[in-house]
Amino acid sequence: MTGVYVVGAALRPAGRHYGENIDDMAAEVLGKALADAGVDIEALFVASSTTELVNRQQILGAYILESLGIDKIPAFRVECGDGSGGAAVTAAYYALASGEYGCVAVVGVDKPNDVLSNQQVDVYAAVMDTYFERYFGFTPLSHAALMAKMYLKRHGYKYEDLAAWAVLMHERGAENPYAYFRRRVKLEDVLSSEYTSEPLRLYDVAPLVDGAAAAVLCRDRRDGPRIMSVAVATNAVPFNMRSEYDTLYSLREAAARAYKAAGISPRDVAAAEVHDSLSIFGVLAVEGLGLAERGGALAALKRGGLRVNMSGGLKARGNALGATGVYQLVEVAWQLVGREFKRADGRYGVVHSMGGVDRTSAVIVVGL
Amino acid sequence: MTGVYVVGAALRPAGRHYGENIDDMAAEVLGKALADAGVDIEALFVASSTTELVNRQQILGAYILESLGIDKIPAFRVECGDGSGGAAVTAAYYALASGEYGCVAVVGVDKPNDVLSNQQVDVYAAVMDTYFERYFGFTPLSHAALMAKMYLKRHGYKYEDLAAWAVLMHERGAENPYAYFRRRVKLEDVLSSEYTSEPLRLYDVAPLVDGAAAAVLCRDRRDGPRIMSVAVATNAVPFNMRSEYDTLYSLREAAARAYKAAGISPRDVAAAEVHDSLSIFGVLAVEGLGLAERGGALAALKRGGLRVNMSGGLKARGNALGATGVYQLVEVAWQLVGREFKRADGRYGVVHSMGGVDRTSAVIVVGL
Amino acid sequence: MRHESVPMYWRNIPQYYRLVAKRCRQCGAVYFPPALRCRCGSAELEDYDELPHEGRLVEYTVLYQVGTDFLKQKPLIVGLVELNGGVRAVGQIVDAQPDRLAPGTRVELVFRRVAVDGRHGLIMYGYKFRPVQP
Amino acid sequence: MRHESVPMYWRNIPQYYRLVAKRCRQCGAVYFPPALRCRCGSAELEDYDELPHEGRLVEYTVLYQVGTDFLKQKPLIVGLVELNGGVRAVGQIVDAQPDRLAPGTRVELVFRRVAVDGRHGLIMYGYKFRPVQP
Ligand SMILES: [Zn+2]
Ligand SMILES: [Zn+2]
Repeated sequence: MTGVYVVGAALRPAGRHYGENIDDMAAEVLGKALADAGVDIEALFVASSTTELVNRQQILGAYILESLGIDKIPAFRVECGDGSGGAAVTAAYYALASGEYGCVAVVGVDKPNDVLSNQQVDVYAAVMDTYFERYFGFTPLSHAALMAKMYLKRHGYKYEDLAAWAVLMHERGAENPYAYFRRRVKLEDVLSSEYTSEPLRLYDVAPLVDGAAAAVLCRDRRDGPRIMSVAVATNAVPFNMRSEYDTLYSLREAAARAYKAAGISPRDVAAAEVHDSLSIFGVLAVEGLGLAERGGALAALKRGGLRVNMSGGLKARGNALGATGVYQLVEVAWQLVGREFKRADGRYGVVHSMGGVDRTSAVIVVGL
Repeated sequence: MTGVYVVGAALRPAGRHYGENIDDMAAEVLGKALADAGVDIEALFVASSTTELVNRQQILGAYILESLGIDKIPAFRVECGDGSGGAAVTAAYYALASGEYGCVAVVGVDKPNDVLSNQQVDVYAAVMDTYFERYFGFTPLSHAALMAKMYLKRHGYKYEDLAAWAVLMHERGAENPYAYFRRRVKLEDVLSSEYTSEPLRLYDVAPLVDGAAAAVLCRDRRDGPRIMSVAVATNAVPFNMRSEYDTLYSLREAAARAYKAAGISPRDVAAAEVHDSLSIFGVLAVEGLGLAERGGALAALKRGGLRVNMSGGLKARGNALGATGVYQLVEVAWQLVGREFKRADGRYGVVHSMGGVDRTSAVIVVGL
Repeated sequence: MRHESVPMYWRNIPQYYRLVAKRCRQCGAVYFPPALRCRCGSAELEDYDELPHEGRLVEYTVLYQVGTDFLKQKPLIVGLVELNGGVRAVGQIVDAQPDRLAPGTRVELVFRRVAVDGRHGLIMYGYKFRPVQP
Repeated sequence: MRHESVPMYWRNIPQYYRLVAKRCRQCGAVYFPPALRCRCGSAELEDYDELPHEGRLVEYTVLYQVGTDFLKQKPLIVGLVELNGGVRAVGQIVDAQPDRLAPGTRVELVFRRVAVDGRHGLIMYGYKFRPVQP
């Protein structure tokens, strides 16, 4: 397999960007990534979850390219809900590995704040089974809450143990210039915040943010971190038929494949960004990536041994939905080389991008 | 480049399928294609345009796989509006050519009839620029009408010449068991039908149909027609800034690349399916593919020399939006081998899949 | 934001009203939501409308952040229920006080209004669960 | 079906109300809709609100199949207009009888209601064109 390298990237601070259209917001960050890379691209992969449901814009890539005056190159939108970012990076990787292209870009963009917060719940619920889950009012939050309750019970934790996740993420976010929340919080803040779906509270739910991130990927160039492997897996079992509720099946499968293809083990991971759209998913992702033993993530967190989400995760950086996976890729790549973030203590990093409640996961291994 | 082969396929008759959910409709046709191919797939590519705007379902692939009990394999949705089909086939092609997979499937599905016809206009308008076209009420139809008027004037045609397109498509559709319209029409029927956007009339507009189509693609297997090349191109110039209104820029670029990569010329094409969502687009596509000279498609049609859209095209088979490109691929593959359709008089076929008003085109060359 | 299109609601009424599932003729596995093919490989699945309407709560949550169609019903109690015989379903729990619920609470299926569609004025119904009074 | 979100409308008001474009500081090319980068390669684009408000019709059509927000205004006349100086725009043509329009008809920009948002009750405005009486 030929190598694929991250040769340029740019991030937009996550937030509420009421003043910009979705295509322009993507074009702005893509333009910066292209300038950072200093190469021309031959194709564009767009990761977006809300472009249709919020902005009613299909074929988004064409409008992004229009804004940049880049004509003729192909543009593909890849959608896997809030896991669109990892899926789009994977599709871009295949396009490069096929030999068809030398350099392509992935841009992730979403603008959930173009609608009001109750409508955001409607939009985010589109990752659920539309006929048998969304119809009844279920959301990613309700199902995450059920999983959280079962996880905490099974492994002998209290809610306070889970609340430590939000505290840690806010600590990390305070150091990330692109994060939406850049302030520390105390355990009491988390514990006294309102219930969103008990046992989960406000601080267990990552804020939906407007965000855009771009990475330029090239084949056979060695001036940047290397994407060692990508793997995507679907969990085709409906929520009510799951065997276990304290594990992420899609991640378990994708992680096994990605580690194997990269030839590394969890022990080699020095930087990791996981999909903590809900705190419990972050905890399960740490275990799914093998960075803690099953049921052991919160104990590891308590011991202070968790080197994940140095960005602050979705919890503090913000959940930019389809753009999130692209943020994560750039964050891990930059952590490995010590750009914008403190340099990671090792040569390998890993990204976990998830769509829906354990419906699909992408795992990307990045190495120096 | 390693070869990619169409080793199995299935089509759903286009129509109004009120009784089925979108995931089940896709699963049904995918199951048939898998049985036809007799192989297991390692990944799924989903082409759908309306899954979000009509059915509010993201991550559609996971729910299709759930219905078939196929766990773990990756699923990607690729969206380029009504050009999603060609784009998804292209992404699948890259995944195979990368060496990552031996066999994958592409399934296209859309259910525009889950909403009323005025709402269908809203949905289809999402391919337009959401801020500067859709906002003002413009639709693919209004812009196609402007192009039709300019094309007819420039090349000295009357509307009657264009009306012959619908007559020909209905003639072809009558022979296609999967077509929505299976009856011939007379020129007078077309000429007396109501205006939809003058000069275009009801018969110039392809009906939006519920449809699903699937193809199983394998690398290095020789028991089926071969995908010789795929190419996608974007036209990044907004409608009002176009240099010409009587040509499809995205198609011109994609066709040049696809022909070159396949090593064939338009003269070699024995079967072609083009995106005639509006009759004028079909005419321009014939010219864009080099199957008639510029301005010469309607003259060729009059002479009886047009061997395109033996399926009846979008006009008669129906426009299943994102599924259309997958229908087209299967139709061309089957025409080359004489399955379900009359056998084409040659070894090469070509598919044109378009998203929006000349915003993106995919061209796929198929050969024996 | 609209909740459902009319055909989407109409075609799922057997499932929404009576929990009609699919059962594999080969191995007997039951699928709710209905599937087209069994994980055993068989495509011979038949309609199965005899799922028990009683069961026990496995776990539940009280959901306060709801979509626009559910604002008036807020909060929703959402429960994972194991029906007698072992098939599980997720449903709203109604006529219940959250602090009296616990894993193991006996529940039964009831038929209730789910939401009102803003555009069509269509009232949509479906199954929910309620605790069985001991 | 909702037409627009409020921020989406609000942020494009300069374009909708006054046809504010972008102009390249390097080569002078004008972009409407506004672009971020010029096809000459320059990223130095400035706001340009001096597009002429008069021009001539290049071509037009009468659109009968319209979306839900436009049912009351049906049919719409949609025209491609070349503004004096050469920049083109597409807009609705109002105060006009279709059979009196032709390529070359002189038109001017007017400010009109575009649609009413069903959910927010927001009235959305924008430019349209009308024939200039000779
Ligand atoms: Zn079975
Ligand atoms: Zn310039």
